[in-house]
Amino acid sequence: MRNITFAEATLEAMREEMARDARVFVMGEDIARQGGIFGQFKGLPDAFGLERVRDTPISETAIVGAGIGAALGGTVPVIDMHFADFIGVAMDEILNQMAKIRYMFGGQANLPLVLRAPDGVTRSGAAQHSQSLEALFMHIPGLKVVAPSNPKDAKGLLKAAIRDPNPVIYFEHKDLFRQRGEVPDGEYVTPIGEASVVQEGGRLTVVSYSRMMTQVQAVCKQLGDEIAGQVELIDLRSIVPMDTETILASVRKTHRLLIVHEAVKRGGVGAEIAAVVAERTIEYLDAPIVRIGAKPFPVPFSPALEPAVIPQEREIVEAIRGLLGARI
Amino acid sequence: MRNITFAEATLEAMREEMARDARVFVMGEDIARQGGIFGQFKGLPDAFGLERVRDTPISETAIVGAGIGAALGGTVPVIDMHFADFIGVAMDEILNQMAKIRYMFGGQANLPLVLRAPDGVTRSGAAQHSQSLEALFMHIPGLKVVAPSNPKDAKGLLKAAIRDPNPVIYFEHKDLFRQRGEVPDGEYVTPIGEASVVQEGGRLTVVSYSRMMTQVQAVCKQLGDEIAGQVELIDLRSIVPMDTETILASVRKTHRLLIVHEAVKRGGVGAEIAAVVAERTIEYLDAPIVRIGAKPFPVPFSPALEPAVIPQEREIVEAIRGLLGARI
Amino acid sequence: MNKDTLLRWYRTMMRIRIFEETVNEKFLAGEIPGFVHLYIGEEAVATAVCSLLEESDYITSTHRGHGHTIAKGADVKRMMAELYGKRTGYCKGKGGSMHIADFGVGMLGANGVVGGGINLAAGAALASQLLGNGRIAVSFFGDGASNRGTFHEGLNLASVWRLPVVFVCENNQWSSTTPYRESTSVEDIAVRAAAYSMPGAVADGNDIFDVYEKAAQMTQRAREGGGPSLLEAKTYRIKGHFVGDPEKYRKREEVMEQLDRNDPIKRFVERVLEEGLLTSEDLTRIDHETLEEVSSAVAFAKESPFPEPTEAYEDLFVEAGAQ
Amino acid sequence: MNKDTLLRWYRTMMRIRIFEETVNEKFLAGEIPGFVHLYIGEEAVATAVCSLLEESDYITSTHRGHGHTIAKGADVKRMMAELYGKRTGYCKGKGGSMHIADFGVGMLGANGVVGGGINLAAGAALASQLLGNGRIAVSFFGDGASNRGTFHEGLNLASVWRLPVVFVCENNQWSSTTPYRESTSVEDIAVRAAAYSMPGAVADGNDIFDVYEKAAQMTQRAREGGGPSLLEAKTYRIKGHFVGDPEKYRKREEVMEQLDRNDPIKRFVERVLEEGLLTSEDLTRIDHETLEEVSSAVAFAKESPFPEPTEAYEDLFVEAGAQ
Ligand SMILES: Cc1ncc(C[n+]2csc(CCOP(=O)(O)OP(=O)(O)O)c2C)c(N)n1
Ligand SMILES: Cc1ncc(C[n+]2csc(CCOP(=O)(O)OP(=O)(O)O)c2C)c(N)n1
Ligand SMILES: [Mg+2]
Ligand SMILES: [Mg+2]
Repeated sequence: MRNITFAEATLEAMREEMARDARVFVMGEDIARQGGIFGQFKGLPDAFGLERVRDTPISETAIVGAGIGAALGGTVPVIDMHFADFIGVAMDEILNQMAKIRYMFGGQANLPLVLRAPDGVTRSGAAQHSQSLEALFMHIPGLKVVAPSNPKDAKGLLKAAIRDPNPVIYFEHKDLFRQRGEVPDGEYVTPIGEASVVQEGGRLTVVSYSRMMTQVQAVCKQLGDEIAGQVELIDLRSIVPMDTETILASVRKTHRLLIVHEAVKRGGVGAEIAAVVAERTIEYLDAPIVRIGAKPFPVPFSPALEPAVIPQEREIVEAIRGLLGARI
Repeated sequence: MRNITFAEATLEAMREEMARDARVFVMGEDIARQGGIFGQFKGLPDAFGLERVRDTPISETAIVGAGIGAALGGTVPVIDMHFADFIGVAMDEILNQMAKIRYMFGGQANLPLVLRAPDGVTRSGAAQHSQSLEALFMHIPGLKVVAPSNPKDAKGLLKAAIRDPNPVIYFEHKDLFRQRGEVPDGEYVTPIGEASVVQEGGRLTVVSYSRMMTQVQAVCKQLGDEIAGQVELIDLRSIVPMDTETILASVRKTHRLLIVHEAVKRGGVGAEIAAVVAERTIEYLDAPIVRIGAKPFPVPFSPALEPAVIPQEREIVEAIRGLLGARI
Repeated sequence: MNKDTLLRWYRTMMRIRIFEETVNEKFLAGEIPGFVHLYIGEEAVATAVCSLLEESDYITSTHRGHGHTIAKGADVKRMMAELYGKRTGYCKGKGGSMHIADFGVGMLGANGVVGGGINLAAGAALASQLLGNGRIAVSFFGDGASNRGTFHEGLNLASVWRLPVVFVCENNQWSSTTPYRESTSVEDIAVRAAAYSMPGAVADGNDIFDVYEKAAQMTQRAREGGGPSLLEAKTYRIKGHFVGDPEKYRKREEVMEQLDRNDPIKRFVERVLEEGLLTSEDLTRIDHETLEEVSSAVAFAKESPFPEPTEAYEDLFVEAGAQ
Repeated sequence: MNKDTLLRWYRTMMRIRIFEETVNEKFLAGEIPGFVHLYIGEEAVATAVCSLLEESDYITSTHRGHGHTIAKGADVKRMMAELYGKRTGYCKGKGGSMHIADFGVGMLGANGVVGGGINLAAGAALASQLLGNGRIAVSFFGDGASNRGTFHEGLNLASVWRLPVVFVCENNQWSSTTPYRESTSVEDIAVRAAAYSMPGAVADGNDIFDVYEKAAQMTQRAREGGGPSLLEAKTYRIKGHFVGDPEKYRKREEVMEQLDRNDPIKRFVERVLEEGLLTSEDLTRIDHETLEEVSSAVAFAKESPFPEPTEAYEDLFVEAGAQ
């Protein structure tokens, strides 16, 4: 085990996978010369050369489109979106090509490709640099979507994404890159599609992922063992495919569900989770399903305003306390 | 009252609003010379000239971007997306400009703009011409989203959208354009944000919109008065803002909820509705919340395959029967 | 031009023409579902360009993709079956006309999104460059597509990375109901090549010899590591935008004149006969064989079974390890 | 050039320079949150171009938008307050540096999306054309942005519709850490004008006289209904891409040489003094006034209240009828 940052963990995954498979290459804006905005590509050009670590023009449409073509041509592209906020520039490529190529051509081609998208709020990034957009891609059949919350999973899921012969969107939270955590020595892969039960508990299931997972864990610490001990904490890790069985099993045990994500609550991943539970195991519920997500506003710039839109620890505390006390 | 088609109803709305307000203009591909793929713009150039009814290059990014600029410059653009399936080409403009401009500039500017997007399945359109994408826009704060199911609402909502000083995405189903229905004589506007209780009933709430609304109605006819009489039918009409109060009030009366839409079930509008109900009025439910939506696959081409992905009347029948019989 | 090539060209052009005429008829008869866009009148472009390619080279195509698919070497049987929505089709009935593809011959797909294939070709070329396998890529797209951002970004990217790709703009004068001069701000789209420091040329797209000559320089350049080029083939869309198009936006005479003066097959035939390069027996034999071929493709398509509904749930993802 | 114009130019350039130097300092001191991109070294471009515009004309800008905003006539007090996230800022604290805007003077917003403003300007010009109000629009954007699809689509659209818009590409040699030659496939971005049949010109972006002269022809053309043009102003980004950029990707000497040889303000001063167009007293007076102005802007920003958290729930939609 080593204690390294999230950025370093992703870098290890890149190094190992690029060393393992010569077909893997990475492209994006400012990744070779700069090493990525978050340092997440540092040193890769020295190890693998500028052919396999490519700075691109500011042409997200072309980068993603060419990535798709490159995958069809026998390579394994990893594409950096710079900020997930710009993913809309390549939306048609994702929606109409990436997600559909294998299916609409009747399985003639595989599309091994990873889209890395640093998402979420950071440092008063304001409306166009603070977004969590995973829900959009959950709704598009043909894409896998993951969102690790810690360095260990960041490494394991990135390796899994690169090895997956299907397109994977890998959301990595801007504010997690500097977060440190234990990462196992040696080779491991975190399977896509498996949630992780981070903590067992009997009276409330809390499902979260990405940065909000760390907030939920922090809140549990604050709340003390007695309360926190009743909480079963699930780190979703994969949005698509979603490990609904783990969630359902937990809810059947705890009878209460709280979902927490940084993305806008309306139409977010939490809505899908709530709906699946309300569809498949509503009879076990002893309380309303509570969702915490961003309010339906763009993220404002001012430090005085940002917390009013983005979920705060206080809300999580209140929801946990409220749910543990609630009965229908 | 007149019996006219959905396309004609939207055409009336365009004519009336363009006559009322000289700032309103419309642009898109093949709308002037051709009159729109569905005839929904026929005759407008004769009435209003080619300055106000503009054929554009195949440049959806520019069309939407320029529409936003034109709104800021004091006009009221109506933009035709040709097919909603191509909306991804302008996704960044919608996500990062259209939805955010008013807010991120602190209310300095209004953005009166309508994006018309013919969506849904039609005639074996296959993966890239059969999509229902409203859920993506529900998740983006700053946009209003409507989806009429009949000629009357089509006209009333389009007029409301054009008069709304905020950006509105108007989804009109490709397969509804030829549908006929009663449309009132004279001036009327259908307010955005109000669902319509199409039929009252005491034992099951069915929420739907757009083409699936017509399927649900057809199913109710098939089921006969005895069963159908127990069903309260709500046509959502507006996705954002959503008339959750009407839904909640109905569920509190009927204790059962079925949601039906053509869009992919996973992460669809139905998930949000189910989640809101599970959050705010779960204690009234006597049965699981059931959602019907497309299976998580792109829409296949072959007439032999398409029905396996897109919701069928049979599923609706089964769900209604099942729910009416169900008890937790 | 050796006789073999000429015979091959003629066979390909006729195969496209007869395939398309047949599809037109079968669509109007209600046998083929969906949307269908025909390549009639543009056969010389795909035929000439693809005759410069190896099977392992790549092409990307458009909504009007039958011609490219045939020219790249696909089997008309499996194409027709696909158009009929049958399990024996290239895409097992999941794609149809707008998504016709034969990855086995490097045909990376028709595309329902205008301009959607341009960057896919650049990417396939990038893969070839990275893998050093010597393959090149060609992207076919229309005049209308040349106004999409994908064109700009793709050509710029291909240029800065010297990708082995040839961009072939089929300027058939129309994008749906809009004449290209009203939507495109240049007389010659080839002029746009200069914006990316790459060679650009205009070819008479109805003269297969001219297209071949100009395309040959570009494919050669791509093979030699010289980077991308842009070829504009001026041609004409003889049929409506899609089968069923009432074509109210243009005069019948405009079409008739083109048909008369500019049909690429007619022009080819006149030239090869005049110059004694081929005999009318050569041509007639190919005509017969091709008619036969296409009609057995229709028979094959009709006889083939539809997929089972549950097959709709296959082909989305491939299992890991199957790569 | 009359003296008034020269004085106004100098005041605007100095206002930008001092504003930016101050922002740099205050950002590094931790007083300004978010991301900040400085316009230092590029002042001549916005200043010359905006001096050709009426208040009612429109501009769209970039992530590097302070200079454009000042040149278009915004108040530095409300700008600084915005950067500080205060309620008295132009966007009530919702925007910050990357979304600085003053719609009151036709400044339609900085833009966090590279290339995001290009079509907005085309659209504002379209509105002017439709309303016949004689206004024109200018879009400022970087060399990096010229590789985005928005550039291509916007210039094509503006050309086919003869929109009254001037596209001003500020080629400051870098897009973030990437030199423009590595990402841009032409030596002169102005060359791309030919792809849209519009005039294109290269100006020495560090020579305000040259920018003015070339931009004047283009704004005049736009006003006279002649349609769009593309001006490339070659300049240099003296500071890092953003405040805090470690700038490991370029040599310090490169920057020093530019500063020495090519600082637009220095070059202006040398020329006006040499040619006796202005006196050093003129300049010193403006220096003092501007320093004073910017420092009171800082004071204003600091004294201003932060917005209340509940204000985050305002300004998303406007009520109907309020239009
Ligand atoms: C992005 C996008 N916008 C619009 C359409 C609708 N559409 C299909 S074909 C077509 C015209 C294409 O013209 P061109 O590129 O010249 O090709 P041609 O049809 O002439 O072969 C249009 C507008 C589309 N399929 N994709
Ligand atoms: C669509 C998009 N892609 C990437 C970025 C990240 N980014 C911000 S500024 C910048 C460089 C811009 O270069 P240029 O257009 O030359 O403007 P300059 O910074 O030199 O003024 C990049 C890549 C962005 N903001 N938007
Ligand atoms: Mg065309
Ligand atoms: Mg630059």
